[in-house]
Amino acid sequence: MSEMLLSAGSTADGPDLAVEFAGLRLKNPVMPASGTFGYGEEYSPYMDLNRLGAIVTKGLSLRPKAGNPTPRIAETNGGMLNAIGLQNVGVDAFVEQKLPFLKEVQTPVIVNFFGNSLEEYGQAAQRLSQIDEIAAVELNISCPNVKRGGIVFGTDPGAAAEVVSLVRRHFNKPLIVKLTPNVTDITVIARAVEEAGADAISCINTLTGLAVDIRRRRPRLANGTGGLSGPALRPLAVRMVYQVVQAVSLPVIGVGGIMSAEDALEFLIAGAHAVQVGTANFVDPAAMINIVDGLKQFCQEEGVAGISELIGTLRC
Amino acid sequence: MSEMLLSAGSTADGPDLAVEFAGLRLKNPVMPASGTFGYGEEYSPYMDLNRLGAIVTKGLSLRPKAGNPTPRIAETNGGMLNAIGLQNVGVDAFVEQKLPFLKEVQTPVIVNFFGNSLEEYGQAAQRLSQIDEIAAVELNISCPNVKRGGIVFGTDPGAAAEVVSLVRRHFNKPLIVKLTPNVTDITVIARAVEEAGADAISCINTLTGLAVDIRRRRPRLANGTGGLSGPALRPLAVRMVYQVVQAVSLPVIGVGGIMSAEDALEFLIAGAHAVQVGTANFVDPAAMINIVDGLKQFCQEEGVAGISELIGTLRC
Amino acid sequence: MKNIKTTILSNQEVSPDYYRMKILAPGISDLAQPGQFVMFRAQATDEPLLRRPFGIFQTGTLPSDCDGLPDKEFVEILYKVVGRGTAIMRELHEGDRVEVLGPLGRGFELADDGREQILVGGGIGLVPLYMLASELVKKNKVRLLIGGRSRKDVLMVTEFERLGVETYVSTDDGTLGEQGPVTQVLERKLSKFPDAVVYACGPMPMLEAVFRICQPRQVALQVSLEAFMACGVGACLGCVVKGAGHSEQQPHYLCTCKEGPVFRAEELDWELLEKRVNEGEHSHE
Amino acid sequence: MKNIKTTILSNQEVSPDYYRMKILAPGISDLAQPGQFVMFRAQATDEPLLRRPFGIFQTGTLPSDCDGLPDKEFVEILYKVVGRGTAIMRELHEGDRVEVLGPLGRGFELADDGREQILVGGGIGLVPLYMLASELVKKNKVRLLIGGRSRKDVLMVTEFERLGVETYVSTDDGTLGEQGPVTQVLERKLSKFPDAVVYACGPMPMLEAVFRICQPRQVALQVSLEAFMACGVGACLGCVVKGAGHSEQQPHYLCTCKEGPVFRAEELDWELLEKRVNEGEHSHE
Ligand SMILES: Cc1cc2nc3c(=O)[nH]c(=O)nc-3n(C[C@H](O)[C@H](O)[C@H](O)COP(=O)(O)OP(=O)(O)OC[C@H]3O[C@@H](n4cnc5c(N)ncnc54)[C@H](O)[C@@H]3O)c2cc1C
Ligand SMILES: Cc1cc2nc3c(=O)[nH]c(=O)nc-3n(C[C@H](O)[C@H](O)[C@H](O)COP(=O)(O)OP(=O)(O)OC[C@H]3O[C@@H](n4cnc5c(N)ncnc54)[C@H](O)[C@@H]3O)c2cc1C
Ligand SMILES: Cc1cc2nc3c(=O)[nH]c(=O)nc-3n(C[C@H](O)[C@H](O)[C@H](O)COP(=O)(O)O)c2cc1C
Ligand SMILES: Cc1cc2nc3c(=O)[nH]c(=O)nc-3n(C[C@H](O)[C@H](O)[C@H](O)COP(=O)(O)O)c2cc1C
Ligand code: FES
Ligand code: FES
Repeated sequence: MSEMLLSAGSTADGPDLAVEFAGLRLKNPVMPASGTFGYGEEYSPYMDLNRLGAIVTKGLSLRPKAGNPTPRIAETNGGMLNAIGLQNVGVDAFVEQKLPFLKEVQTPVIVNFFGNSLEEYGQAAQRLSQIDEIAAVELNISCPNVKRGGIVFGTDPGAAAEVVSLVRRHFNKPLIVKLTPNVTDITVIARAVEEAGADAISCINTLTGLAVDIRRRRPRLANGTGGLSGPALRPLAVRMVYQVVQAVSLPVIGVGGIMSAEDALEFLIAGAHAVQVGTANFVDPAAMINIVDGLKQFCQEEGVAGISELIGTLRC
Repeated sequence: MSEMLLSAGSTADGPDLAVEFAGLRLKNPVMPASGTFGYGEEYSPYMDLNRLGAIVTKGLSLRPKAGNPTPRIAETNGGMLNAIGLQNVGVDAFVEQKLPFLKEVQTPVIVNFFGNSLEEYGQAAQRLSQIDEIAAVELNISCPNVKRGGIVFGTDPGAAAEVVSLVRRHFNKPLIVKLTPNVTDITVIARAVEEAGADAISCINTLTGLAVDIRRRRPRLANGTGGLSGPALRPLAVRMVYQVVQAVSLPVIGVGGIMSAEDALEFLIAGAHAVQVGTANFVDPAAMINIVDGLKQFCQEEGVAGISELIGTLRC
Repeated sequence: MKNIKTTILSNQEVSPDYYRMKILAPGISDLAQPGQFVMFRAQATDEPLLRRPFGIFQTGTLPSDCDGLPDKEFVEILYKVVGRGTAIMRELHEGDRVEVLGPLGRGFELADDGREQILVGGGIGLVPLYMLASELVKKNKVRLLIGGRSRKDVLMVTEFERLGVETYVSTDDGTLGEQGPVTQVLERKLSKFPDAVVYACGPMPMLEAVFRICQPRQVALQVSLEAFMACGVGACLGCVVKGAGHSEQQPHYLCTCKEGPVFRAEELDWELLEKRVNEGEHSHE
Repeated sequence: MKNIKTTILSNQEVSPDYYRMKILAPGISDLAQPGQFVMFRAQATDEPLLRRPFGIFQTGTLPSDCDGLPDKEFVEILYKVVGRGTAIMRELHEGDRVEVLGPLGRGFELADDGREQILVGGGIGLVPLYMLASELVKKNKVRLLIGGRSRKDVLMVTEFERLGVETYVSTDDGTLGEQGPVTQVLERKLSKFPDAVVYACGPMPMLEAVFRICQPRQVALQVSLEAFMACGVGACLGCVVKGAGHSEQQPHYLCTCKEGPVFRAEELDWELLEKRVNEGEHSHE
């Protein structure tokens, strides 16, 4: 096939899946959602990590965190609840034990992180800013599981702005802020976070839910409530992504219930610049690779030269 | 079997499913969710309406309402989106055309209603207060589909209190207020509604979602967004019911994703006095009858004399 | 009208992607009228969540297997595999458990008063016309005009002919029968039989075209419509279609599941019907 | 370790509610170690959403059907129908498509250095012990103590005996073998063979009791645990169990899927393990 026949933006391999936003250039818009892909290594026997747009780590805190008692997960219709409690090895152990492996992969690494107080957020940001191999951070202000953690920051525009400003001061690479869906109006938080200096928004984290063991009359999770993820959540996530895209001028990463390329396309068409895949990794470790392939195929079928042509094309 | 052998509250038919709250005495805690059971008649060829705890009508407004353009429904994973737009015949036509049928049924009738303004809420309440055959009303302050309707009232504690006080003034039979899940903290609204004079709370209405037709790059619903219902929603609904039960002293009716007796029991154990079944009626018109039978069986298996012994037994 | 848990008697491919399924359905089978439908669900599946509507292709009775059981009254549906629900259906076998609600909706009014009877169908739209034809042929001469894009969209010709129906096939690409739209044949027939009554079922653009031909000629037309359905019984109001006289100010919606799926042409708002699939212009509420 | 879409070779009931399923699994079969498991999902189902973990019962090769295809390397699982996922599995047939990820986790360390080998299992807990036994019998005399509530909970006795394993059955109600808990037999055996090594798999209370017997005698014990799992590969941290030295202040969790499912007894916090199912004391976060 001659070069001349290719439409702009496409390559000899077919449609161009590359996306650019917030100073990041990704070979495709598909990445794992934090907490569903460990530190990358765990799934490496089953897939070529080089084929992902980015790798997003499990949420890190400055110091290691043990997480919640068990049971930590429960299946629900079209979804699952989790209350892992942000168990993680801490930033230092991440740098020593996990990062060397990730350095070998030709895919940008995005570190998701959180703190249990403003101070901790700031310290973690400072520490992370010293690590060259990190392409960007994703600030979790939305975890619904930790008593004095995420939820306070993520549901109040003032607190959200405060933590984002603080982290912004300590960190000058791309700063992605991940929002919680457990709010009346997500655009209020999105705007607060934009003004406070975020470079991009991830939307959404899990929705707080409760499942009951009816024989024991106890919650099915030791923690009581947990975060709902999975395809059950998708219509909510797509709605919120669309709202945020309309409300702010920041790029948005869509996340929530993506199982297939079709699902990913709902988010991209609604205006997301990239997507994260969470629960689907558990259902099928090949999910992200299938999505990348499916996006390419869709572009081909629809005759568009690059995935970026589809972003934000929803007509409401 | 001798009467002596029966434990308190049970009858010769086995465990007692009767529940009492907000001045209502229901033979069992199972009723349809508004908008999923028409005006009762529609499902009468398939079931004995006398076996239900109550019948809840499609949401009524003072004047008839035509509803939204089509498509109005779309299926999602473990759920469905609807944007019916509160199409209804209006209170007068209800009284003339629908009520005569309902009068023949030995089951209390609860009328769900809404207005597009404070004034309309008040007028509808006044008109409904004149209708003897109504056992109670359920005030919908939570419909996410109508521009100048529900959403404004249901997401703001002040507005919610205002509409409830107004309706309370016009209506002295049991007043149930139905809350929306599209809020940061449902207990704030619940408390506002309690103080304003509600007798009970229904929890929850649908969650706003968006589904995209990726080929046409259009929402799958003509209205754009719609309300998510069905089992996908259940963990959210159970969580909110539990929260509301803890926060107020009003009785709560649990609704959201109930498909089976086990699902209904999650709500009862979490503290609901009764449950409403919505989307499940579409999936199986026998759903509510199966739930009633299943509740009885569960009581038998667990050796409890009456369903009310199970209410609020969740240990968190 | 009944809601039953029952079993499949047979499920056979009739042409690529098209299947016929016989379902044991006493209490539904005997009540079914041409043009009515059932809501169907394979009992094992929670995904997809909702039941699926299918027109009743025919009803009948299979003799008992000499097993002392009564004869088997069945409902037969004919379906095309288009998505998740129908993909699951294709995998079902004799004896599998299913749930069926029906017969539902308003079927065709038989205008078999001696006028010419013309049926117009395309693709899967032939389904309700088969049962209609079996009724009409008892008293009338029945003509069926079958349209389709291509040879493979034309089904059941022999079955209709076996009923004694005179069939006229046309395809867009000329791979079967005459080349051109089915409406071209309809126009010819109506010129010949201006008093004919027309019954049509098929894709919306075909129904539209049929309407545009029948209306100026004042030909009585009944059409069978499709819509997304959740309940099938008039309870959810999800399946409505715009009725005659509909306007933004004075909206008038009809339930496809209960007031249809068969409508007399004059009950509908044809201007707006066509726009059905293109709606979504409306701003968010 | 592989993630494959493959087919079922056979799926047979072995006793009420217990089934054996052979799955074509080249690339998994040859790597599997005793005590490892697979994550399994029938490809057609979206409900239940998550894959289900099953211990590897045995691996092997079926000769090709003279169809010119290579021999069929398989993994066999043995499962009990307890809920939605396993209810769907029971309906599967030869040729049905499934997805399998494995072999996963850390299996048993073979302590086959001449010491007495004692296996303790109950119910479905016998599954991983079968593959373990097939390895151990190569070099050692192997004794299996099978416990169960009743006759129907005792499986596979002949299969183990065919391997050359000496089996001792005990049931709570005495309907098979000796009456009483399996630990009663274990105590007797350990008095006789104080240097034995013990491998156990079964319900938590049984493992607890086995631990309480082995610990004071300083008998080397390995146990295979179960936990709710989402990923099976150490990515979700959903399946953790409390490790030795765990405290509220210094929590120490181990992944059952990756650091287990087989643990040396001393790696675990037995005080807290027992409380696993009763957790939920914690306030909402
Ligand atoms: C009254 C009535 C009678 C029908 N009779 C027949 C029949 O006899 N034979 C037959 O094959 N089909 C018939 N249909 C259409 C049939 O219901 C749909 O094809 C089926 O529901 C698709 O299910 P699915 O899960 O395979 O597709 P999905 O995965 O749900 O969707 C696949 C495609 O089908 C479209 N679709 C889905 N549901 C409907 C629906 N209710 N109406 C129209 N389009 C839909 C979707 O927009 C999508 O493009 C009838 C529909 C109605 C309303
Ligand atoms: C490493 C490992 C190996 C296993 N090996 C086997 C085996 O060889 N044979 C076998 O039959 N089973 C085995 N199990 C248990 C098996 O995974 C569960 O029985 C199965 O997942 C239940 O699925 P379900 O959908 O039928 O049940 P569900 O409907 O999900 O639940 C039914 C009941 O099973 C319990 N359950 C569900 N999932 C699990 C789980 N992951 N662990 C423990 N209990 C659970 C639930 O609490 C509930 O009481 C193993 C589990 C693990 C973790
Ligand atoms: C087991 C599990 C652990 C998670 N841990 C984190 C985390 O550490 N940090 C975070 O920001 N989000 C976390 N999430 C949320 C996901 O990143 C994602 O936002 C959510 O699961 C919705 O996407 P999904 O439906 O594709 O799973 C976690 C989700 C799951 C299921
Ligand atoms: C088609 C449809 C129409 C509805 N109409 C109303 C309504 O008129 N008034 C109201 O308060 N809730 C309405 N609802 C919400 C339901 O009453 C219920 O709160 C919601 O569907 C969640 O319950 P479910 O998951 O059991 O369906 C409607 C829901 C559906 C699916
Ligand atoms: S499908 Fe529910 S009203 Fe027609
Ligand atoms: S199951 Fe996910 S970490 Fe073990």
